[in-house]
Amino acid sequence: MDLSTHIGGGLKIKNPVMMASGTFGHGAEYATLFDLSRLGGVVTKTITFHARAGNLPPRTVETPSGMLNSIGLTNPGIDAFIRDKVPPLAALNTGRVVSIAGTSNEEFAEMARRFNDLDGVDALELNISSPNMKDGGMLFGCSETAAHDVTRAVKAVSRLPIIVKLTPNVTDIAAIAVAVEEGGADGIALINTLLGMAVNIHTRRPVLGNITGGLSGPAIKPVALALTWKVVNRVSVPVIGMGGITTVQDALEFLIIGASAIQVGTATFVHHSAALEIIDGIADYCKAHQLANLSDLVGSLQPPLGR
Amino acid sequence: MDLSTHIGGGLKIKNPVMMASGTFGHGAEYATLFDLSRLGGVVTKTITFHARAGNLPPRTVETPSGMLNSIGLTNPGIDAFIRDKVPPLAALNTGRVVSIAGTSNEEFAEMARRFNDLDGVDALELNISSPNMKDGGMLFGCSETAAHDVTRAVKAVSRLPIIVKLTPNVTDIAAIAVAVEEGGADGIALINTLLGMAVNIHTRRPVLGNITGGLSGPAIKPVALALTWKVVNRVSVPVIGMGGITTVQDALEFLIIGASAIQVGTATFVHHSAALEIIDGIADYCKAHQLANLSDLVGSLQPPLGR
Amino acid sequence: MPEIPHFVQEQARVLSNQPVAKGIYLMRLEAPAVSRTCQPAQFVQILTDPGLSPFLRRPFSALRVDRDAGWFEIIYDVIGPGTERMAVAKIGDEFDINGPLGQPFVPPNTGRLLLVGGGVGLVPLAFLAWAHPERRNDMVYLMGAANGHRMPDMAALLPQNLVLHLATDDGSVGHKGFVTQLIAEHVVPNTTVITCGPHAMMAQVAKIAGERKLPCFASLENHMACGFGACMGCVVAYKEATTPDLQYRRVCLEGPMVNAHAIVW
Amino acid sequence: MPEIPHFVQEQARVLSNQPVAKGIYLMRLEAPAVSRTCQPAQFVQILTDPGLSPFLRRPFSALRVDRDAGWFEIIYDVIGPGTERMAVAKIGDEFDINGPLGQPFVPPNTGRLLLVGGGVGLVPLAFLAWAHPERRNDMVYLMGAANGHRMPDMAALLPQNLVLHLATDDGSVGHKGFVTQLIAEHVVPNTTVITCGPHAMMAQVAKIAGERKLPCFASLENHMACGFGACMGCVVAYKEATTPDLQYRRVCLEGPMVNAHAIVW
Ligand SMILES: Cc1cc2nc3c(=O)[nH]c(=O)nc-3n(C[C@H](O)[C@H](O)[C@H](O)COP(=O)(O)OP(=O)(O)OC[C@H]3O[C@@H](n4cnc5c(N)ncnc54)[C@H](O)[C@@H]3O)c2cc1C
Ligand SMILES: Cc1cc2nc3c(=O)[nH]c(=O)nc-3n(C[C@H](O)[C@H](O)[C@H](O)COP(=O)(O)OP(=O)(O)OC[C@H]3O[C@@H](n4cnc5c(N)ncnc54)[C@H](O)[C@@H]3O)c2cc1C
Ligand SMILES: Cc1cc2nc3c(=O)[nH]c(=O)nc-3n(C[C@H](O)[C@H](O)[C@H](O)COP(=O)(O)O)c2cc1C
Ligand SMILES: Cc1cc2nc3c(=O)[nH]c(=O)nc-3n(C[C@H](O)[C@H](O)[C@H](O)COP(=O)(O)O)c2cc1C
Ligand code: FES
Ligand code: FES
Repeated sequence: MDLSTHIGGGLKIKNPVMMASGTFGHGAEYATLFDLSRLGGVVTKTITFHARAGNLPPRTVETPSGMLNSIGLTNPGIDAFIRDKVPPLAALNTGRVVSIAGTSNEEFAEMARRFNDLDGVDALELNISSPNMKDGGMLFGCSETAAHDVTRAVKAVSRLPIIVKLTPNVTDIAAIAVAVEEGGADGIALINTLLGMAVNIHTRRPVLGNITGGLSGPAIKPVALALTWKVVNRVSVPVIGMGGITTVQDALEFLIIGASAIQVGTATFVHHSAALEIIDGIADYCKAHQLANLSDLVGSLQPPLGR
Repeated sequence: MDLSTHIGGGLKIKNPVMMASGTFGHGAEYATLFDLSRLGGVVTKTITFHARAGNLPPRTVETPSGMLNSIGLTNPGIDAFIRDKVPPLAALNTGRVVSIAGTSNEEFAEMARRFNDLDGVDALELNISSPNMKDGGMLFGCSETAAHDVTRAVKAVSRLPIIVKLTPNVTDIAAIAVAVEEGGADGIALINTLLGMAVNIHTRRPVLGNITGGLSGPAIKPVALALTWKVVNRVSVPVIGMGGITTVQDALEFLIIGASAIQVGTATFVHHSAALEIIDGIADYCKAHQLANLSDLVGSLQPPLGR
Repeated sequence: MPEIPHFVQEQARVLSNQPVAKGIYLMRLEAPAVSRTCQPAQFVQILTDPGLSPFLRRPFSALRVDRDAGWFEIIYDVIGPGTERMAVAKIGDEFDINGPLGQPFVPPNTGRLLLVGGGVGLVPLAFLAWAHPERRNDMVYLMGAANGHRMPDMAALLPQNLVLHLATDDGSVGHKGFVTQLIAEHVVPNTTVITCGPHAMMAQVAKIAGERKLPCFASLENHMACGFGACMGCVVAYKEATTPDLQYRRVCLEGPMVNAHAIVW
Repeated sequence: MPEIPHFVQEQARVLSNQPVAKGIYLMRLEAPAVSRTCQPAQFVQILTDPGLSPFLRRPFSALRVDRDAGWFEIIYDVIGPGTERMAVAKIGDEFDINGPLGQPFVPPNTGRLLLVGGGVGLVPLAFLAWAHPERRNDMVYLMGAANGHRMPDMAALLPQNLVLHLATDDGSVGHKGFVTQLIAEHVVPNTTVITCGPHAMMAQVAKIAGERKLPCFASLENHMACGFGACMGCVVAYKEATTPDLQYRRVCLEGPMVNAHAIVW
């Protein structure tokens, strides 16, 4: 059985299961936890040009079947990242995707350019969807023009496959997807977190230091699935689906509707090897349903009965 | 202790807890279940001009801490509604709000006009946010201009307080809220359901006959709270918050951030008297915190510690 | 339109809970208020966990009630998170339940009653048999299951002296084949067919009954969010409707036992 | 930056679970792998329900381990859905756990060790006492609780012959007032203060220690989503940081026992 899949720009990964940005550190530090070479890929925590402290704590709170986070892109900046984090990442035998976020088209492009001469990075994921970044972040992902232009600016300078990660907090995510595809994106990833909030009724204060945060986990899976469905129907580049994927059932739903790969985020916090169980489960499913290639599964959705 | 609250256009209800549209039938038929006069108000299932069959079943499916529905505004049409449902509704001793949805500004206005000469309806809720209506529905709620214009059209003809119910499936809900306020809305209700989907991995078909549906229940509460927070910060008319409210804690969160009232929807399916427990709980909380009036609670949010 | 049945919310205590076949359990719940009024074809909704997962209540038909002792029984198939939680319940554990819901079903006064059950669909039919001793001589109970392991000891679940015929797909117990194959030989003039089981089985039963012009009633198990008519979710399509809003009708309110010839299968 | 500790996921079996004070429980869990390596100040993460509610694991400090028998103990305050589920666990029930997490804490080799615990904050301090018999003569354990009902029988939880002073807010047991008021009289030259308890109490302890120029370590209980350094959620602010990304550091990874003078309280 061949579980390999294309995620854009000619990048083929060994199976469709990747670790989502911001939920698995920089990847390599978890090599003691399990065999990272079993993964389809790893997306590193989003880096910015300059080092960032991130948001005021508290930064996480549990919600029904999910959680809010307002981490705020804590990261050491691109220089320290390239110096300290890329070498161990490069040593991994899996798809190595670096997530970047800039505050302008130029900064995005400049960051992308730095990876042109580096070995060991297979693709870039443009985070134009972080609800926790005040300057830039989600702003790029909320407008077709801005999303298109930043993609084009990066594509103009980068030699790597470019995956653009979209925010669900928009009226028409398919239109944004089409815009980034027109901007030259090699692949599209979605969804980043939904904007959310929680209040402590005893202190009558927001639970999060940042007031609002991003909702992730099983609670958002139905939303992620609907938006992924909207996007796969409108673009022809590979789509990486995510949002609440916790079990193999969840992953299969995304693949069946047409996602070429999936990312596991919050689920890792609860079951650190959730991704591995999902890989095994996909293999079992394909075997049971006599699907020789992952591509036989991807996009195999039938219409509802009676339609 | 005075739990009464204003929800727009001079309409005062006895407490801030209302039953959400589409989750409590036409209200009056549940008079045997509990004492409906204890409620702040009841919003009836959205009606359309013509009778509608609604969507192909299956129409509901459970999701983590929530559910998807694709009912599709099954209703007998405005004539039958006024003939059969308004008289028992009018007999109720609670805030009686009728939810209407049209397919054009004119149809919305025409429907609103029909209620001018009827006794026993205290306000109209304009449903410009249903994800399950192909013609109209959410479309009005997705554009500032459309939302503004439909509100204005209804306000021009109606003598009743007009509450406009918004969809969360937009980029900038506060801008839509401002637009409907400028259109003359007396109050704003939010959120309607989030677009969602589920797939049966055994049949590889959508679970819902309508493919997508609306996500409701505790899963969406953090999103509803963040969007309500965005809206209360931008408009001065009363805001009715909803989305996943299940416990008194949930209701208090919405009131604390500034909602003048709340609606209970999906929670009723699981605990039919959830609204009553919430009313009691709000009273207990106000007592324990020595708040004489509900208005002392509404909007009492403090900034996060350290800010 | 039928009225909302008068139902109650009650803390029900588990009096017993044990397997009656492979993956199929019988649970007796102490719940005086529900037991007092529950009629054949009605159902209860069980909150299988006090937290949010599973989120919705799970509906189960009543099998048998003891109004004086204040208990009723259900039989359930363990197929997902809700029924898995139920299966591990111990004597004395409590569940929050709603009931009775749906319309009671009263069988016709005369003629044969041919009860056709499949799997846990046996439940509402068994209640009918318990509740109508005066009609028992006219009842013929046909019961199907996948195999012997999935076939409960029916004698323990049904009143004595009921005519009973079994069928299993693999022939390990009773007739080999589908229970629907037994229908023909048990039809007499003036027979009413009443069925509950998997959707495909009931559709087949309705078809056979239709061909023979026999009245037929089926107990549907559509997905239910509320169970009391509030959400419009559990609908089934009717063949004839005077107005569009009557095209789909609520199974929880008008059913779950419906005229099998009136609906679209 | 510290390395991710090598932790395991294990099915832990409840060996005992009973109250030791009002709303406070002691649970012993059979979990050979975790027990083998768990050190003072480390913690475990318990999945309190196999479903989705509660969703995240709940972190608890280890109280005591028996490496040979393969068990460890925790003490927990029942304050919400997760700990409520734990409180009803019966002997033989199983929980999915991760551990040990966090950095082990090794106390200084010389000088007095002044352990200041509040409520269930007693746990990591007690483990320190159990794990370092060679230092026990230098330990003074100050323990605070709201009142006598909330004060466990400390003799049963601590090694014998440990110098112990109690305080309760209402004076029902021991000193009347805050446990922090006892610190002054127990400070000798070369004292290290080690504390765990409510945030406000630890902040006060750190302040007192600072005024007296005593080294001070505090075991923090920030909200944790992952517990193993992956989410960046559980951070505490440090007073000094060479680069912005070091301004906030992960309690689950660098702590939970941190230098109380280095952080912003
Ligand atoms: C009126 C009625 C009477 C029923 N009587 C019985 C009975 O006597 N014995 C019995 O074993 N089963 C009965 N069922 C079916 C039973 O409700 C489901 O098997 C049960 O809800 C499964 O829950 P789960 O969490 O274990 O499985 P899940 O994994 O949640 O679901 C498995 C299957 O059950 C269906 N289901 C889940 N939740 C609901 C719901 N809220 N409403 C309807 N269907 C649902 C799903 O569509 C799915 O096909 C009845 C259903 C209805 C509507
Ligand atoms: C390193 C560490 C060690 C701890 N050791 C102990 C101990 O020995 N004994 C003890 O009783 N408690 C300990 N706690 C606190 C314990 O984890 C919480 O009391 C528990 O998670 C509450 O869960 P709940 O579902 O019962 O309550 P909830 O209602 O979920 O929460 C009640 C309170 O607990 C906090 N809390 C909830 N979930 C988490 C989480 N995932 N991480 C951190 N805090 C959370 C919440 O912020 C809230 O203030 C420790 C916490 C940490 C971080
Ligand atoms: C704690 C946390 C931190 C995150 N940080 C990032 C990030 O730095 N960059 C990014 O693109 N997405 C980030 N995300 C979003 C996830 O990658 C993912 O898009 C989202 O959480 C939905 O998937 P999930 O429900 O599986 O977690 C973060 C999510 C969480 C929970
Ligand atoms: C089954 C169902 C039917 C609904 N029908 C309507 C409707 O007719 N009109 C409307 O404005 N909202 C409708 N809603 C949306 C609710 O009124 C509410 O906005 C939403 O469900 C979020 O609140 P909740 O999480 O408390 O249910 C419906 C929701 C559900 C679950
Ligand atoms: S289940 Fe809600 S109407 Fe039938
Ligand atoms: S809890 Fe995730 S980094 Fe500490």
